[in-house]
Amino acid sequence: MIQINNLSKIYNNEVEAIKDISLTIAEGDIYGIIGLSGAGKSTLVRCINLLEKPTGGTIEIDGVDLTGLSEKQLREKRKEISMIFQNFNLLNQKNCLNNVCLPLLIAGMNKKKAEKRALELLEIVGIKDKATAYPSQLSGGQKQRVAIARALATSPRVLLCDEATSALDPTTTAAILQLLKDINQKFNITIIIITHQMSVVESICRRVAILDDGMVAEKGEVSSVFSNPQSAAARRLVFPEGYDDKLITADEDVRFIRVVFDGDIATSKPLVASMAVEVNVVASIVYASTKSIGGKTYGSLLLSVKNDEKTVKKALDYFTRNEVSAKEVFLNV
Amino acid sequence: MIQINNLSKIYNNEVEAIKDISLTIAEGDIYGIIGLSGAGKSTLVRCINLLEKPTGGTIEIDGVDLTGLSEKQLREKRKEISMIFQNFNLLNQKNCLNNVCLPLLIAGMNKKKAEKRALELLEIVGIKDKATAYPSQLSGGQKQRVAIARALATSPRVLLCDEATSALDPTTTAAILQLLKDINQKFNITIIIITHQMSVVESICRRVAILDDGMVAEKGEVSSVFSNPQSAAARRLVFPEGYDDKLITADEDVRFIRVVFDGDIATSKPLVASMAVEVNVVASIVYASTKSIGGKTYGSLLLSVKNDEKTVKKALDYFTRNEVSAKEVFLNV
Amino acid sequence: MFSADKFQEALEIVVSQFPLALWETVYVTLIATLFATVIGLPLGVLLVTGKKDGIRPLPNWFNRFIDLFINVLRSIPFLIVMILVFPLTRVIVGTTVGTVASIVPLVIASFPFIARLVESSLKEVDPNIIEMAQSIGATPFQIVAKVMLPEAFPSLLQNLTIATTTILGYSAMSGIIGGGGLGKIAINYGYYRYKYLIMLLAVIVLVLLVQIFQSIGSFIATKSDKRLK
Amino acid sequence: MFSADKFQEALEIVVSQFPLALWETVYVTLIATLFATVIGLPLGVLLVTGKKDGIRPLPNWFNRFIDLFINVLRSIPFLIVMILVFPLTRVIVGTTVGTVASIVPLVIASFPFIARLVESSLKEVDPNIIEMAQSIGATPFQIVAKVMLPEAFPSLLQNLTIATTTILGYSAMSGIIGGGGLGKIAINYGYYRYKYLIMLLAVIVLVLLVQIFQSIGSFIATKSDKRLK
Amino acid sequence: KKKSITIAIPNDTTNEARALLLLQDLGLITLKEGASITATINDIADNPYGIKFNEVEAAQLPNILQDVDYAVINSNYAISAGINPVEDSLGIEGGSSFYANILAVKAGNENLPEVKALVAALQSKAVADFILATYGGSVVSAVENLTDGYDSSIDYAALEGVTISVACSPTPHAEILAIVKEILAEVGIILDIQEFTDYVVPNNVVEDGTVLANYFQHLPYLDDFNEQNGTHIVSVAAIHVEPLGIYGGKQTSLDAIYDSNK
Ligand SMILES: Nc1ncnc2c1ncn2[C@@H]1O[C@H](COP(=O)(O)OP(=O)(O)OP(=O)(O)O)[C@@H](O)[C@H]1O
Ligand SMILES: Nc1ncnc2c1ncn2[C@@H]1O[C@H](COP(=O)(O)OP(=O)(O)OP(=O)(O)O)[C@@H](O)[C@H]1O
Ligand SMILES: [Mg+2]
Ligand SMILES: [Mg+2]
Repeated sequence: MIQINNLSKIYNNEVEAIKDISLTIAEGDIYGIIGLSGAGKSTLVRCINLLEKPTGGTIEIDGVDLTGLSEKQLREKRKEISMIFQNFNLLNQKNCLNNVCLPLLIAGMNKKKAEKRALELLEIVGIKDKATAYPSQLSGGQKQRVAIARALATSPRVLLCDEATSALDPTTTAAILQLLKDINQKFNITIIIITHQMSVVESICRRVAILDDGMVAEKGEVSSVFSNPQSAAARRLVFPEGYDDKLITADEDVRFIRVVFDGDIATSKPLVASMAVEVNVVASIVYASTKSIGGKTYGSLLLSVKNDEKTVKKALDYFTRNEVSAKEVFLNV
Repeated sequence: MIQINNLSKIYNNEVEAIKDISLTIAEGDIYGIIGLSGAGKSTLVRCINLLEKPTGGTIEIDGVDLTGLSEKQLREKRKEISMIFQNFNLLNQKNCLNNVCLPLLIAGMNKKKAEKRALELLEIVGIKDKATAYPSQLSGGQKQRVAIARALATSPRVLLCDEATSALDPTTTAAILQLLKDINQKFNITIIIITHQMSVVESICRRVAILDDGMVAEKGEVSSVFSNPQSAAARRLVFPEGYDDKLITADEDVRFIRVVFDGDIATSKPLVASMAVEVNVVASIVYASTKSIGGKTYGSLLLSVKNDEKTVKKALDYFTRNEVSAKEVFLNV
Repeated sequence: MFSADKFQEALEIVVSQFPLALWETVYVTLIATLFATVIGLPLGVLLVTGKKDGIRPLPNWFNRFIDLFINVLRSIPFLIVMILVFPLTRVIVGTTVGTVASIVPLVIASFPFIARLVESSLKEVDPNIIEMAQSIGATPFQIVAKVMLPEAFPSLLQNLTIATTTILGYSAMSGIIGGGGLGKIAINYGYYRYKYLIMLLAVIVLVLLVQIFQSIGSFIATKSDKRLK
Repeated sequence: MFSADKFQEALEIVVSQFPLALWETVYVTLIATLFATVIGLPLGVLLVTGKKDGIRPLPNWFNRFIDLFINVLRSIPFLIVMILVFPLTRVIVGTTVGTVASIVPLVIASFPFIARLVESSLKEVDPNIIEMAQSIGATPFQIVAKVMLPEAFPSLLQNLTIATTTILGYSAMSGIIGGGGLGKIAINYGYYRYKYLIMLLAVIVLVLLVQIFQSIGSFIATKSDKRLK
Repeated sequence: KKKSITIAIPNDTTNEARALLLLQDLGLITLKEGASITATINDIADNPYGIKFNEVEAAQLPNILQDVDYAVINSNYAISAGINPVEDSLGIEGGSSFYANILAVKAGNENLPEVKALVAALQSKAVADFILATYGGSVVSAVENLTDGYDSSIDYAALEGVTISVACSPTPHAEILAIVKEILAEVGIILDIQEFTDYVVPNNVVEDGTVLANYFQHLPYLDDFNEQNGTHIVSVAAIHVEPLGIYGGKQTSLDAIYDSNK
């Protein structure tokens, strides 16, 4: 369990990057951190493994306060915490294989075993053929995958991902996310993901915190935060321009329902259409981001229906009957 | 107009990054280049301004073959071509303002004017307050925005963007894209955008080329490529795992229709639902990525309907009647 | 170890000779460093930019020539440089002896060294950043002036500090051709006359001087480095 | 300029003395560089890692002490270093005269220089990469050995090459205490005996030697630099 | 196998030759026919005792004395280092004025009044007394007719305020010139003493006119220098002799050499 208490960080006595943040991240959780550019996300995770010395507050991992540890204890602790950096931070003078080997060698594994494991990981992230290439010979996405492989190499207990898939195409992103999900399930490791791709949060995070100007604007279950964002910051992220004050005020005659698919429903089920036919609720899609993987649908829809208590209830009931989670969303502040 | 003829690039006599690529990019176009990580996208654009010397082929800009220019002529040409680099490439020893000033000073503008213009641009990308900060004091997204401001500073004729919004949150991304669209319209500049965010392509590109393993797998109007991807590579990108061989083969009893919203249709119009009610076609959403901006919907839906000539026709007719572009998509190769 | 009258003698020399010697050392070192930098910096730049994969490739024979030229000067012992440059010194300074004349061989002996240090610093500039500069149509000269030198500035300064103290060390030897300075005092008294107390005092002042140069150099280098947060 | 019998004489000396002198120069230079590196490298590492914001901060007085120590040695003219280290030379080599004995002052005079060059190289390592190493729990020693040194390798090599040729230059002066080598021949014949032809020949061989060292160093540095494509 | 004997000798032209000639006089080696003031160890014809030579800079010989069996050292360096040439040497050059240190000027300047004034002061009794008192026999005055410091044939009034520059070695030359400076100061002549630590530059600066005279070398060296460099410098007066002596380092007498071949 990671317990962050009243954390704050002020750079050069003037830039207050994060302010009094408290968060609890359960063991084995996949926790998303989102926020606008410059909101303090990177600073926050960099404080978690104490790469950035917080100006105030404490970070407890499994009950141990990191800020109180000796250098040596901190090092041991850090071996259990891997980090994928926003700018990769690969060693320029070492090839991919040796970059991935590094944390293994640091942890004391012998060279041969380390190389074997590194190769496995490179294979998993799909760049085994680049094992002997140097960072300067890699494409952006390839570099990022080396960084991912390196972070996973030591089978850490905690994984901090700072925009770990930002340089990847959707296909590779999906594969990496699946990989993270798998290792999260198999080894019960805690994953903290910074991202600005809402789809990433929706597809793999259980809980999410929304940072705004260095403070936590909102936090909670992804499904509830995303379906019913309370803060302006959250709404801005969850409905990037999908949420629009003009729209809302202009349309006082509609109400919104957010539907989240988590793979429990088959692609082939024509939900919106059937609802119209079956219960006579004609819903319009305000915002949609879904995809189907292996015949299951993931993602979310934001529907608007007539502003009428009965209609909303009918729609919600319909979704509940079909075992799809749906909630009314109140977009007006 | 940019005319790329039979371009190829082989690194170190062994890595064939791009192979015999020919493309025509019209003046004033916004051209998307997409492809999996390592497909050769960065190499391709780096060849366009000859940062990478192509192994073979020519690049003509407005009828002038760049590969045949003298050093000096090339420099003059390059002043009209700006590039936003995948890894920003900011000067570490200069603050944001001076980083943005650089191309202006290089182009011969006087210091004072350059600073004024740089400040304007920093304001446009939303980081005027960071003008005196150094790159090491910026967040990832802030760095990217400085790089964008720098590229726009000289009002180039051609803008090459290598994942220019990858480190940005959706809100900032949307703002930057809007900015690009505006300058494209106002100054008729040609923009080439590499991205792995399909939403970026959908929201701003007119034409798109899909690279696969160094070759052009498919190219054309965004709407047609996205609604009816012909190549396996294109399908993989357009329907990231939404396209799934198993799905297709398992469901031989469905056919697919791709609906593209380009803002012409109001959010409030309940298309899928209405179709069910009005023409009795119950469509299921296989893949959706839409958003509504200012009451208009943008994005695309992939619907599946019953495998039946009449149903498909009814659906297509319905969309046509509602002035929404829709096409049948054949996902099987 | 040192008797009272040795102290007396040393004190006299300190009072009578040190102030001038200190001043001579400082100005010889600084002027020599200045000129050596004026020659060595462009040469070091050429060494980097003229390479086959540099920003302004020069003919191969030219690169080899510069390389050889620098190595020739670097391989000639300083004593011999001093003698060999007499004609040049005479042309420039009008005489071959004295403190001012000693600047010429110092410059000749140290600019190749500075050129190498500059080369080493400039090689560290991120090639991606240079590429960026090329992409905005900067001329090789602009790339050097507006990108490479500013980016390498902290490292250049660090290396110039190293060079300054090395030149200060060399300047001590210029006593041979009548140059003055603390080094000369240290050598004349310590090396030729075994008056170790005076030598020690001269060395202490030299150390202080180096310490000052080094501190200023490191301070500015660190302050000016914007990569550290 | 050079008459026939001068050629004759020069030829004789070349044949009789150059092979040994060349060998002496090479081994004195290489051994001195080796030892100076063995001392200077760790010292240079300490200079970087021990800083307040380094990876293993050391007490401030200790940093100042090392800094002073290096500056002291760097400020003392080589001639004086030679004398001052006599007692040390005697302890290590058993004598203070001869080629082997000349290695000791060379090492003493050059390790501080190498320490500074190492410092300069290591400062160029991207702080983000060092941070990455800290994040995986590497000890300061591991960070140095597995991250900083490998990342700075090309630059270190480049600077060590500079140091080697500087040491080679210094070694010429070791003729003063009976050291051998080409530098001694150049000085003895050229400087003391005006046999400029012999001096010239000795210098040519020295140049070739520097050229070889420099080429090997630069070649490996460039080859090993994986940042260039 | 017995250890061979090492002798350290100066590495500069004349001192090295003088040292070898001294060793020849002591019967330790034989030089090649015709070996003169430019002899080097390459000119040794016969080395019956298998002596090894270390060529070291003259000034460093006292420092390294304890590391070699013997060293041949110039008296001025020996004195500075606290070695007494008269008492400590195991063998010393004769007082031959052959090696007398001279005042030299560029040919054609011999009769300038400045030069004459300088010569008169250097050959004064005051200087001779200073040499005797200060160096106690290890530096010997080579002047036969001592003057009172002034030359009656020149017009000192015309020289008032004139600066005379002399290039010299630090010891004993500069110290001796300090006395001369006082003498000349009496009549208003300023002596500019320029110290050099090497043996080439002082001749060059006289040749090119930078300084008027120099005082650091002996005649054989000057002759050789003129011949090798095509310069035209002439001696105007012999002032003092610094005999070269051989001193024991690890050894206390020369017997160790003679014994080594038994
Ligand atoms: N300097 C180089 N030397 C050798 N191979 C290289 C070099 N640069 C790129 N490559 C290889 O060329 C291929 C294409 O690289 P490129 O950077 O163009 O990919 P990309 O499409 O931009 O990928 P990404 O989306 O990951 O940035 C990759 O396989 C890469 O490893
Ligand atoms: N070393 C530093 N010195 C001063 N200010 C800094 C420093 N590092 C970060 N900041 C500032 O702190 C704020 C938060 O930065 P941080 O990197 O945490 O943002 P972020 O949420 O990760 O943004 P992004 O999504 O753009 O990466 C920014 O305004 C940034 O400019
Ligand atoms: Mg960040
Ligand atoms: Mg790329």
